[in-house]
Amino acid sequence: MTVTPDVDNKAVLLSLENVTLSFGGVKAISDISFNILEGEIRAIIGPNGAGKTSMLNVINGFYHPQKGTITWRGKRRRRMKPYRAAASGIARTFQNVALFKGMTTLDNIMAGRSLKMKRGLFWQMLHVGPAREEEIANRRHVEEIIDFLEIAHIRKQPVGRLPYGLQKRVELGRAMAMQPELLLLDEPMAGMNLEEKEDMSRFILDLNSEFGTTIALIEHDMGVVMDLADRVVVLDYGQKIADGTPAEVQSSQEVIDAYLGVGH
Amino acid sequence: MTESLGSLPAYLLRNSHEFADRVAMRHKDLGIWREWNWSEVADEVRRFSIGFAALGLKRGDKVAIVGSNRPKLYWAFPAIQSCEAIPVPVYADSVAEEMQFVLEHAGARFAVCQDQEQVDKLLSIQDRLPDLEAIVYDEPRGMREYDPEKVVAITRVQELGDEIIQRDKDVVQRWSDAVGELKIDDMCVILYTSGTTGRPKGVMLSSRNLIQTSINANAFDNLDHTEETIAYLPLAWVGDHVFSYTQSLVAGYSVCCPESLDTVTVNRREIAPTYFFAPPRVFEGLLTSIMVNMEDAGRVKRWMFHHFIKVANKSGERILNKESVNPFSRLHYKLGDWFVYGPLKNRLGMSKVRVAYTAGEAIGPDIFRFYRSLGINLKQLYGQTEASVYITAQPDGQIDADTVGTPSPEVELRIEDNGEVMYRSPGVFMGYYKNDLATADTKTPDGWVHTGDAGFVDDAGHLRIIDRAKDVGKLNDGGMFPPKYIENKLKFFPNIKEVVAFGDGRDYVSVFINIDLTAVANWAERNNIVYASYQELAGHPEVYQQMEEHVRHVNKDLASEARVASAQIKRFLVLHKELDADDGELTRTLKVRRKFVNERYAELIEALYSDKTEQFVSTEVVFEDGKTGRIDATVKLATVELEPVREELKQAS
Amino acid sequence: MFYREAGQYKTSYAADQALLPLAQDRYGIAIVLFTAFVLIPFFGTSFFLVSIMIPFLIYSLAAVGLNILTGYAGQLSLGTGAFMGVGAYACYKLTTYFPDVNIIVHILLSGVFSALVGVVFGLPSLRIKGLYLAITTLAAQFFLEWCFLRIRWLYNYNDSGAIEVPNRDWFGITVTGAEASPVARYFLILTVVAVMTLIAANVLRGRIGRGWMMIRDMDIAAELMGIRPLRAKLSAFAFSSYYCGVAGALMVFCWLGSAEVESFDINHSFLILFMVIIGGMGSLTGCFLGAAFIHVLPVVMRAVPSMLGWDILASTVEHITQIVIGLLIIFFLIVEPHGFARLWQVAKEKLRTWPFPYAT
Amino acid sequence: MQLVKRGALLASVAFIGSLAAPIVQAQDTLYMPSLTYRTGPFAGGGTPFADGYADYFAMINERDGGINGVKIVVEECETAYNAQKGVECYEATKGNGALAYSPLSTGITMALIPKAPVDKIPVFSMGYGLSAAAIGEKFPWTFTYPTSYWNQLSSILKYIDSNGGIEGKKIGYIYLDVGYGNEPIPVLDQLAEQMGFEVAKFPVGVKEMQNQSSQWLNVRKERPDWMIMWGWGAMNPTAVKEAAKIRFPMDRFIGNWWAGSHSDLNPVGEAGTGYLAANFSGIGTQFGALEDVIKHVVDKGESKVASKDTVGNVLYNRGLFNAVILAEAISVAQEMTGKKVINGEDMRLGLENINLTDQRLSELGLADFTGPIKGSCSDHEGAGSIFIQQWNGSDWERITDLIAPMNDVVRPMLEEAADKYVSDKPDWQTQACS
Amino acid sequence: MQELIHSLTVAPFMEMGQYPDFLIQVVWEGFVAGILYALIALGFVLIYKASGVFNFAQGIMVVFSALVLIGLHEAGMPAWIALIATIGVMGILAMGIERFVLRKLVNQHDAILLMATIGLTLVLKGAGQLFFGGETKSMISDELGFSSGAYDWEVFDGLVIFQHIDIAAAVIAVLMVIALSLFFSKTRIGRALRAVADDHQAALSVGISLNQIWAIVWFASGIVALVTGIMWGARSDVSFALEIIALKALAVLILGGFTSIAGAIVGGLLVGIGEKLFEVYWGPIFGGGVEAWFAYVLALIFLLFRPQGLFGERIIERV
Repeated sequence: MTVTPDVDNKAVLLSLENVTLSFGGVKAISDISFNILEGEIRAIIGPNGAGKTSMLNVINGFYHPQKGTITWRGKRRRRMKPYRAAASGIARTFQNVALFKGMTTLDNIMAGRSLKMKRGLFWQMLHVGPAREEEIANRRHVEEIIDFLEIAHIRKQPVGRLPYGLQKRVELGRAMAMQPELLLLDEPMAGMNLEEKEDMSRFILDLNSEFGTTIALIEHDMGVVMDLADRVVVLDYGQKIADGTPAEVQSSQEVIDAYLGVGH
Repeated sequence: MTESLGSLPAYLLRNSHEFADRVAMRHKDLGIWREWNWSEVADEVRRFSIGFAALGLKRGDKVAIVGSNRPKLYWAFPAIQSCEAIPVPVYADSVAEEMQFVLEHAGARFAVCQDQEQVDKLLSIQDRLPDLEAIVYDEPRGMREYDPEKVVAITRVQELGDEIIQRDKDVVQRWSDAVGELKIDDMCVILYTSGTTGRPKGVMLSSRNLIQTSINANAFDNLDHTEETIAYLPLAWVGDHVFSYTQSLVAGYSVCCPESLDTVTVNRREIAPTYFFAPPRVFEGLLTSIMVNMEDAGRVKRWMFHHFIKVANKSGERILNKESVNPFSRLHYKLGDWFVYGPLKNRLGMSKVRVAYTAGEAIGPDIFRFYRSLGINLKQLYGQTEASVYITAQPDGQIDADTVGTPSPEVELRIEDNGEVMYRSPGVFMGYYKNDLATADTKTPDGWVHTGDAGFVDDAGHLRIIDRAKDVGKLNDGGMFPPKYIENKLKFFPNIKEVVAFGDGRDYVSVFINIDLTAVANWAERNNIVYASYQELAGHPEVYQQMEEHVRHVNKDLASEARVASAQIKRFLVLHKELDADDGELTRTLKVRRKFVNERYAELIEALYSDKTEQFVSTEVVFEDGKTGRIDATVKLATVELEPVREELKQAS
Repeated sequence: MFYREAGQYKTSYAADQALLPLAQDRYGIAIVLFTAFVLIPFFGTSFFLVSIMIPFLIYSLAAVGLNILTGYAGQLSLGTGAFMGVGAYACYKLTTYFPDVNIIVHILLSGVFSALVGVVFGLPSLRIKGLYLAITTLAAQFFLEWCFLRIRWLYNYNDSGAIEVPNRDWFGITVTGAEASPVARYFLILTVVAVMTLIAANVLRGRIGRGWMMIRDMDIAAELMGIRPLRAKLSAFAFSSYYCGVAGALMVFCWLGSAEVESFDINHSFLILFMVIIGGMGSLTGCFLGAAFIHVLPVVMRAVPSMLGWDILASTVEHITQIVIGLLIIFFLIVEPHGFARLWQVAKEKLRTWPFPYAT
Repeated sequence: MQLVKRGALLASVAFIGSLAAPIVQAQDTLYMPSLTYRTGPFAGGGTPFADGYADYFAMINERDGGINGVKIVVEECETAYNAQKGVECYEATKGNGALAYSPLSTGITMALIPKAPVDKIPVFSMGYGLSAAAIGEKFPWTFTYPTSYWNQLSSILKYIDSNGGIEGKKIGYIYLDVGYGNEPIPVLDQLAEQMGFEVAKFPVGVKEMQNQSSQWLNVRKERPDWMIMWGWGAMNPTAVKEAAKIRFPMDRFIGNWWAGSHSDLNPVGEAGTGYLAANFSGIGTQFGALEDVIKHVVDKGESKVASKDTVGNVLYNRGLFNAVILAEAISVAQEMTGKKVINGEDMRLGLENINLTDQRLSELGLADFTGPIKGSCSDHEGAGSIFIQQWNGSDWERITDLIAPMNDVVRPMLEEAADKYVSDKPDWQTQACS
Repeated sequence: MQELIHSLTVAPFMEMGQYPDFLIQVVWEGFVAGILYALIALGFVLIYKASGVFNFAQGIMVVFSALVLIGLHEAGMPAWIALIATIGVMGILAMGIERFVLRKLVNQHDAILLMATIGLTLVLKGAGQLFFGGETKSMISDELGFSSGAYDWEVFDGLVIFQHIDIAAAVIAVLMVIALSLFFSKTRIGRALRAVADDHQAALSVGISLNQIWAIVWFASGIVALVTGIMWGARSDVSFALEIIALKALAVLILGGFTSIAGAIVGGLLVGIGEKLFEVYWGPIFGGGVEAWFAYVLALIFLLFRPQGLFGERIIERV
């Protein structure tokens, strides 16, 4: 495996070593190691059923691997509940939009601020003083995200009625609201048209460059991956078959066979 | 006449004392309306200005302003003007090449941009703009990677100003003094006209032009510091400059900037402006969407809507004009106001509108009356960049859809022999920037300006614009033939899509009519009229009958005006095919190519000036797949009896 | 139509996030409050106060409680009746131990006990969802009913097995027990309900309420946003049970005057659930609309035959009422499964967009 | 949508109407609300009782033109044996000039007892409700003629004692596990000590009324010599059936007077032969008053009874007896106050001074129907006697004479209980009796 | 304290050993009650499997069907004709429910469907009382040919009594389950029903509409309700109090899983026998009446350890 030049001067944010995950005998991920560097955009690609989503689920604590270690910011991570992962700075979006359907765009993104809000029941009940200040401060932050994602016009609309592309954008906004160190994006551009894809790519790049957020994303559109990603890891049937810069991965015979060759 | 101050920044300073706590500007930003009162605005501008000076801005420099309606961009005007430099607003939607021309022509040393998009545009052409030294921007998003020497945030400029003020307390006083010493006759802005042909021309306006015009306009409509208006039209357009900047400064009213162009409607509803301007297409679009929406409403509601709109049609305008209306109608209207007009105005965000203007092109009389009948005081004005907007405007209570009103205060008007409208006023521009030739063409040495429009003043003293002066022709009897005027009148009927009028050098006027397929097909369906093709529908006797009624209607209109009475339509035909850009009959922007039509349908035109009742014609057409074919048709020609012209009118002409 | 929003703009987040951002809504609430606090006590007959307004308000409060749990936090509960019972018995014990403490303090404190019990029975909610959870709340219902009966200490070993409410004063006015005047009781209840509804609205629009709704809408995503499911669900159980407990205490102390186990039986749980569903899950307004409908309809139905002079057996009327309510519930579920609140919301939306059919 | 709106409109119109036009009673009538339960799990008992109650008043109106010429208006309100609905009914009817309430439910009675002195309307809980209410000093507004649960229980125990002795025996007590069933337990415990017998208790939850196999398994385990039942509604037939199943001797199984009606034993039929029950109102139609009811009301189709057979059965007659006492109280009150149209306070006076002697009972056409009842300021139960009846497989037969209660033992207990009830209610209204 | 532990852990078992005949009697009683719980639960399962509706009205359907039967008999119909007529009524009811309720509530949230069946409960309750009166009625078991005698078994120096009707109940329940299993595995409609539980589309391919299937399962569970009503009514009369007992079937469902017929039966027996043992041997320690909640608390504890029920499948959550 070639080592990309970045590795030397960027700190490792997350590394997985020999991670294996199985469901009742079926191996979803077998013995995979790779790392994510601070500030990079890391893509995870592979054909359907390659274990990409399981990988994200392992990273944010939704699944617990049977074997292997996960090191997050230099510390080995024990079994971790998803909410703890969230608190430690990992956010994500979902393949099938998992928004809070009963809430508005604004509330959905506000929901992403949950961890940043601390005021207790007493102040919440009165909704004055600290609780309100906190609410307003977070609202301001959320408004900046709304501005960033250019969704001001749907601010007060219930998300259930929004077109798919906008829902994905709201979901990204919700994850952004957590101000994560690592943002996991599960097929952020699935089902989008070209224009929406371009917008989304722009947001991802801006997010990465403006806020320095590290991003790990799963994406099918190879063109998008090649444009966005700093480094790419390729999975197939739960195993890692390539890891490196987009160019390197693209030229790997194994990848061409397993992934591009299959065609889909 | 109020004694005017010497400059726009001086008005700002006055407002900061006189209306210190009144809101000067609102901007919906990050979900809420941020407000600045006049003293805050003055402070912002002062810091901006002092900082700008520190960047090297000096007397006579030109500064481009690129972007949409943002408070900071509005503040850039007085900030620049108080340095005796000249702001040059540029249309934000122009492509880089267009911008390049303006910036190059103006020789801008600085540019104030809204965001990354505009900055990028300028940076892409910076090698061709040797004069451009630095770019100042408003929104910091995505700007961190740029060269901080060349690309500076407005906030940074203001900080610079702050630092200077910190170091040197007197600088504030000096700045105020400098503002006080600005000369009223100095140029204060260059507005580039978006010329339809040729290069844009930079209209130089002096402080006096703008201030005097603003004072007059405010007085004309009794606008004072309590007004609210929403700024959503391009900054570089003279209208916005006057409505949202100079008039606001002079009167002290507040200007509200919407969150984005997508949210103008919603933002307008939130603000409910009292003073509102929109071009006719905006009103047209709103009306269409009202009608479309109402089609989806329940039966009862729809019935109610149409019923009350009828009521409004009958008495709404008269009530608005404070004419006498019988109490029953008044009550009926009141009811309508409760059920329909009030809520409708509320939805449109026009509940509080005291004065609304439309201008720029002719507005359909039905559309115009619709809004007025709802109780919205919509008026027309006629203006130009060269006049600092106002040439004529309709005074309250003297409204007619066909006129553009009486001359604005201090405006003198005269009609040339060829029908061209000329004017002279305090708002008349200083000249075109670096284009004396054009200045001389437009402005006479004694201060009269050619509008390029033909028109006439009717009995009531109201100006009517009929066409571009160069397009107006003459009938053989010497009568005036304004083709656009006639065409527009017909085009306001919803079932007429396009009209081509003939008459220059002929005995009488005749027209080609293109029916509007959607509208007519709809009508046909409702009336069980069967047709197989456009051609068949166009030739249907009942369609002809309808068109004849329209023509008669227009003739009646024309007959009532001495100057155009002779231009009544005598013969017409309904074209068997739609005029089509693919066939070269229309431009790509869907304007009729007269010349081409004249040649292509020469047979038909000749037939119109003969006794024939029908004429065979065969035309080559291009189908959608690119193939060509021919359409053969025998087109019926109809003759319309002319309306009698009243004797006194004849004599008058 | 009545909503003329033009010109209502917000210059601060506080104003934008206000409970009633629209001026017309504020006027509306003011009128409602004026009616409730001034007109009704002034003009209402004793029958109207005692048989309609007092139960209506108490049921509304209980419905608010259940709605917090079911409508906002998505945890279906059939144990409302029992949680109300916990409040009632707790209040009774408190006021017999501390007869000199203001009764309102007891009423408010009694909810705390109910909240604690709610938390205990909410524990399974971490692992159990939906209908399964509903059945575990049924366990709470039956177990608590049994406790109310078996633990004689709860009703001070009264031979009757019933709570008998003593007369208690509040600032010199008797507000509980038989001697309390309807108006006094009405005011006490109205005040408690109004304040608690306001508090509920505040909590629901804040961090905690949002956490509940997140769990309701998409529990996995909520957890990945840092919401701890157990804490969120238990807090919902606690908060909801608190409301039910206070409602139960009010019910016994300010309305019935005495209560046995059967006052808190499963039918009560269903009654409140009906109110929430008919009123609209996830809407505070709905709680009041639902309570009004479910409570007032039978009262009206009972009154109708005698008003029309029909000689129908009271039992027949009762049975027909039952059938009608059953049918209406089905009918409403079919026509508008989201309840009155949605109807109101749609109507309001219509009024806001009037004359247009929808917003543009 | 359209329908919903219209429905809502109708409902609101009706509702406003109901508020605006409360049922106004004519001035010259006596208003007698009747809280009934013709629905719910206890409807089987509630229905005949309500019929007897209504029919007697109807008969008085029909035959005598009312009481001393003033007609009685009976208005029913359905409670479904539910305390909450009972209170609603009370609130809805009390404003119409109600003279007395007989809710036929211990739960509702409990709720009404504190309200009675406030609204000045007496509560007449005939042989049910709060036993301690027998103490007139402490409960001026509540009456439990002809006897209270406690006294009744003592009569039953006396019967057991006289049939083979009670000392050293084991008495099973199976009861409906609500206020009603729990009420006599203190006396049972006390008397067990005094009379030297052992008690085994078998509670039956309201929800378990029809699923008593566990209780009866426990009965089988405990092997009591006698069983006493404080049951109501659907509990009764189920209990008798279960007893038959475990072969418990029926003639050792005694129900209280709410567990010994035709509706209880008809479903059991033959299997219940020998089952005993307490009663204080005559069985059958062979009384003059009942004959009048049949003649003036039932035969004219004015009665709500499902069939004529119901007339004369245990609960019908008890409902009728309830009406008899109230009617008597009205006439006493009329006599004492000299008013024809009386109010609640007068009614209280009438109830307190009631004196149904054998002679008076005969006048009323109720000779041998029940024992004499005499009330006083301090005695609100009359300490009346009961008799025991036995099921013969298809009908009830009275098998004993009147059995007087052990008033000497019970009265002090009642007083103690009354004191306790009042003790934590500082402003409770009492009366002094000389 | 020690005494308490003793009475909780030792004494009951000693008692069981002491009187084994009584223990057998208790288990038998529990078994019969359990069969009836199982039958009610079976009705729930049938409907839940096919339409995903949690039918709260199952309990009232038991009462209602029994009342109809008795009512028709009282109205003069011979017992067997009344039985057939009652089946007809249940059929009409099933079709009515499908046509006017279920069809309109397709794809609604669980809670909404649940509420609709609670609404249905009110309607049936009101209608039942309106037409047949609220009083307790005895089942026409003699007329239907059930013997009311008992079979005595003398064993362990004691006596165990088996009521004929209880034996009949057990036999009929077994026959019923066998019949249902045959119906599901051998008939076309039955297979369609099974298919619909797995996949709605698959069912359509069998050529039976979803609506028909719903009507059929409601009808089937109506018949199950009728059988339950007859058996229970014969044991302890028919009245509306029965409805609350039927709620226990919910606990049974938790134990057995919502979709498993076998689970319903095993769960029913578990609850029936368990609660009898608990009530008889442990109940007195708590003052009796523990039966009222035993089933639910058992279910609750059970849920904590095996949320999917005895026969349900493990749920793997996916993101």
